Amino acid sequence: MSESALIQGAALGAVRGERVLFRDISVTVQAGDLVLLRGANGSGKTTLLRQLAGLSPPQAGEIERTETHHWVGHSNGLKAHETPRTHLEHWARVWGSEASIPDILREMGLRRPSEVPSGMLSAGQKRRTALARLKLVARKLWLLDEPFNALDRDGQALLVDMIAGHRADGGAIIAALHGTAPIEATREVVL
Amino acid sequence: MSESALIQGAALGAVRGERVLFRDISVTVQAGDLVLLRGANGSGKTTLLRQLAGLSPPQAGEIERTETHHWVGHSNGLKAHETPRTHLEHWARVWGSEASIPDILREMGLRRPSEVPSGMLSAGQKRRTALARLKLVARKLWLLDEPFNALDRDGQALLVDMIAGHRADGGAIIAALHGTAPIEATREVVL
Amino acid sequence: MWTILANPHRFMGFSKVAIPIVIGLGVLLSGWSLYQGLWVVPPVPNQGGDIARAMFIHVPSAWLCMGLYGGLAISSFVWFIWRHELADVAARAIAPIGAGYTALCFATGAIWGEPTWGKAWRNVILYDSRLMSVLVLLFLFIGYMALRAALDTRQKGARAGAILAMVGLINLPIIKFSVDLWKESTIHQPSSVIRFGEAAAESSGIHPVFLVPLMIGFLGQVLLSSGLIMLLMRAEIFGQQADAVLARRLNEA
Amino acid sequence: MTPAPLVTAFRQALSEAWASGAGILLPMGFFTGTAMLVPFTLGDEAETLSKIGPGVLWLALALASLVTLERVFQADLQDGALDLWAQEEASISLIALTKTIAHWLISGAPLILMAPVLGRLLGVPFEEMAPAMLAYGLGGLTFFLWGGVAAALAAGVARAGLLIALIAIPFFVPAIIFGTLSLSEGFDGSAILFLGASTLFALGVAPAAMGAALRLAAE
Amino acid sequence: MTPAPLVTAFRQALSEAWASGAGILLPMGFFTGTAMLVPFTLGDEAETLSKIGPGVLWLALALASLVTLERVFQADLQDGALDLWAQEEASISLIALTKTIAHWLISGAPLILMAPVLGRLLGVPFEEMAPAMLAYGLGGLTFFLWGGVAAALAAGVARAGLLIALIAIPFFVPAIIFGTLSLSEGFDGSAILFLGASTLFALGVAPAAMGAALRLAAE
Ligand code: HEM
Ligand SMILES: Nc1ncnc2c1ncn2[C@@H]1O[C@H](COP(=O)(O)OP(=O)(O)OP(=O)(O)O)[C@@H](O)[C@H]1O
Ligand SMILES: Nc1ncnc2c1ncn2[C@@H]1O[C@H](COP(=O)(O)OP(=O)(O)OP(=O)(O)O)[C@@H](O)[C@H]1O
Ligand SMILES: [Mg+2]
Ligand SMILES: [Mg+2]
Repeated sequence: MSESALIQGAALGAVRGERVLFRDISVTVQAGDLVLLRGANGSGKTTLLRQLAGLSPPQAGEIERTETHHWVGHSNGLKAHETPRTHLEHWARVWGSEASIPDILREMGLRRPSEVPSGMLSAGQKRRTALARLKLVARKLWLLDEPFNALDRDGQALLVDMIAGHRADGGAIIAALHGTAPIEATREVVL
Repeated sequence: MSESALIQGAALGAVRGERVLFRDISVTVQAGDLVLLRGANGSGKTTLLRQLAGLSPPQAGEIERTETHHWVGHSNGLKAHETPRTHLEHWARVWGSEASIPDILREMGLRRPSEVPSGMLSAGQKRRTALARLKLVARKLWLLDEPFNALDRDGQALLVDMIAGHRADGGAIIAALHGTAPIEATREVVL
Repeated sequence: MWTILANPHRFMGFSKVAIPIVIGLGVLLSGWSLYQGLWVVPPVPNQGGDIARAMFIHVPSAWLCMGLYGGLAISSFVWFIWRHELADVAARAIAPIGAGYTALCFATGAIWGEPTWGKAWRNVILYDSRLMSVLVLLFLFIGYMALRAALDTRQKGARAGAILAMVGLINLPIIKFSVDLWKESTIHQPSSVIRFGEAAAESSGIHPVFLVPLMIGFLGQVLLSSGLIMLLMRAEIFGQQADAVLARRLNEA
Repeated sequence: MTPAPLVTAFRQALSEAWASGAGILLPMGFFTGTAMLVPFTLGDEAETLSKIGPGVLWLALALASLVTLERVFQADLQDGALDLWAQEEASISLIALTKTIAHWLISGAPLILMAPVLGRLLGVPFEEMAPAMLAYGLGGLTFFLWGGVAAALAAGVARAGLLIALIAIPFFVPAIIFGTLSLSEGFDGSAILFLGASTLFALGVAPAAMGAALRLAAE
Repeated sequence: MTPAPLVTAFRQALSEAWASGAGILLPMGFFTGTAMLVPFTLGDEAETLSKIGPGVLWLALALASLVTLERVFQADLQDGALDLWAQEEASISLIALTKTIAHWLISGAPLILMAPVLGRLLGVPFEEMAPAMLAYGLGGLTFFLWGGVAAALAAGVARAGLLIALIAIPFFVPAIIFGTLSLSEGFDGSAILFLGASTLFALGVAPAAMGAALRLAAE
């Protein structure tokens, strides 16, 4: 495995039902990379991302990880009774984060709904809460599945900044994305 | 109520918790209109749309409807055990639709996953299935909440065509949307 | 032997030949023992007379249903560790057969109990430790099948089923123990055949007149059930192959 | 209003109930299982079994209605299907009613078939069987209707299992009383009539309540 | 591995259980409700009440474990929380264990406090109360552990109520037997020890099974 690679997937493959979703896909990510997973609906971006995250074992190929990563999938991982604040406090405790939750909430534009149970939050507010987890602890690798979904203009600008900043700090991102990327990517993996 | 208006909301308002989400919003839609609901995350687009759909009573103002409408909200309305085919067949029966399900599935690019239970579908395939309901029966008014979410390029082009076609046939659409609209709107309502 | 059969194709080849033989032999032997049991041997003394002829179905099925759960758990284990597809196919095939024999054991026993255990039997039927352990066994089988039926993909069904079967197996002793503790006094037969070997002299031992056809019948049932299991396995494998072909056509189209 | 929506809702609910696990085998196993657990809880009181046997089946029936209906409306709310129904002219009350009946057919009615066997195991005298089957049928339907109301009321709540039970239990009481009586009285007693009456009452009142609760949940 | 994740998971589960339904009042109401139902199912057999009373509480406890846990893991799967847990170093088995214990504390343990009252209600002799409370405690925990395994196995299934019950029933048997026996034997009997042993066994085995099942569900 090449030095400095944060994660390396070689000749990955996935089968669903009797159908081969993708085969022989290789992904290598160095510090500062932004790798975009492209492909039509149902082409297997989420599946690949979950393999890279270690959520489902690849049906073919090898994955080598050097770092723990952050995960923001299609579903935000909020429990119905959690508010944005309690959700962040929860994971801050799990990850032993020192970060100031109020600051993060402000930065993510969640100050106002910070006490609203996630069941009543708007789609974009839920998404912002999930993305706010990225700020709790510094992890080199981010795995994001259509992170811009449901975000408004400010939200998208915010996320673009977060991504740029993360790359500048020597972090890397693998993201599944549709449409025109609002940010320059290092490489695209097409499924 | 002005002639030819498909739906008319006057001086609508909504309160959530202690907070006034929006007040004094008026929406009138004629045949051929595409009205976009704009606003930041949590500004109340979904809330307004649900009021117009009659799902929740407006806390202020009046709504007059002349037509039944189609609804595609944030959640797709698929049951876990349904496949795209059974879902469409189900609503076709409810609405007494004559349309050919196989054709619709093909047009929506759902031929291949047509037999996959929705629990295993990809995000975009679920969205496409929900949008496919619009083709079952002709209804003048469509209410769509961020319809482009999770769609790939083809999917978005497909939806743009559907919307254009619907307007050409004298239909109208009210849609909540973020970012740059891929299609020219008649009017924008900003919350 | 297993390593040879491990490969599905070899299994298909083997079973194609084996099934008719095994089933035929099984039917023959169990048929003979039934004939012996129902017409030839004298009525069992102090066991309800003629009704006790139920023994020739009851006892073999009783032994078999225990053995079959073992088989289910073992093949689940093999699949879980070595991901041996055939083992999963086997587990899947064993479940219904095992459930069937468990039900058969219970049914024949119940019929047998009616006259033998007398009027009180109605309340007794659920008040006997051994009867209860059979019921519990039945539930382990049914639960396994229900779980597999509920999960959407074969892979998931296989793994979930395997976990359940293994957890069930390690619980079995405790369940059995608790049930025995619950009613240390069972009105049911002590297992006299098991004892038969060393305690042949004892009067409680079953007389060879019954024992021989009983054992032959047991052997026959073993053959019969294994034949049926292989049959189901073949059906399963065929089904999977058919799915594969169909799907390939779909994808090419 | 055309019956089409109801028929279709009924079909969907049937396939839903069926899909989520092994169809009719499941409730049958459930009832047998509950019946099987009872003797253990009695210790040495063998002779009491036949006395309480029928009553235990009533409890099993009540449980079945609760565990079955818990998720039905909650799922409709979460996956957005409720929004779709709420916008039909077809009254949501009737939809809810058809769904409830469908789920009763799959998860409650099997007890009618099981009654003879289970009754035998639990030592219910044979002559009581026919009235018992009728009683379990009517009673079960009543349970499911009230259970449905409770489930609809709790649809918005995150994990409503116990809550539903709590709401529903008081409504179960009449059905249980009349049901138990009609088992002992048989057909010639009046209890079976009262049971039928309580079922009709539930049929009349529950749908409206479910509808209202669901509209509320959809808001 | 630091204990932080477990402690936090425990807190979260507690607040989850608490939030979704009136906290501890709910289970208390539930147990009281079930206890109330029993006399009705007995018709005129009033004198048998004290015999079956404790047993019925066992069934109520079993049911509570099932309806509570059904949603827990299914919700984790649907809202994506399971994905997050599955990527922690903290073993998912231990997480599942902590969650189960937390839910038992809220939905099962209250029966320990209720036992004296309900026991009185159901005519359980007073001197049996102390062992009863211990037994309901241990037995309830065992139910929740095995119920958790069943719920985890069925987490992917849409509406799994009955399925979970069916899977769990055989595993409930030992706890029910030992529990009932220890009620009659009191402290001097060996049953209470066996009950404790079976609880320990469940504590040892169930978490691994839950973990494996949840990993499977997350895939
Ligand atoms: C529902 C009712 C019954 C069930 C579930 C049942 C279950 C079993 C089981 C599990 C065994 C094998 C145990 C062993 O061999 O150690 C067995 C064996 C046997 N059962 Fe039953 N039984 C039932 C009723 C009866 C009745 C009513 C009789 C006769 C009075 C009977 C007579 C026997 C005999 C003679 C054996 C063979 C014992 C031996 O030699 O091992 N069973 N039964
Ligand atoms: N049991 C199954 N049988 C057949 N196909 C299946 C099965 N389970 C999943 N699939 C298919 O696997 C694919 C999953 O793809 P995935 O969710 O990774 O797509 P994606 O690239 O993330 O799409 P999207 O852009 O819509 O999110 C889908 O096409 C789905 O139809
Ligand atoms: N109980 C409550 N207390 C306070 N605020 C609430 C409560 N319930 C809902 N809200 C707020 O109401 C708003 C609902 O907005 P809505 O979902 O309509 O937003 P939206 O415009 O659709 O946003 P998005 O673009 O993210 O979908 C959110 O800001 C939410 O925080
Ligand atoms: Mg995806
Ligand atoms: Mg919205």
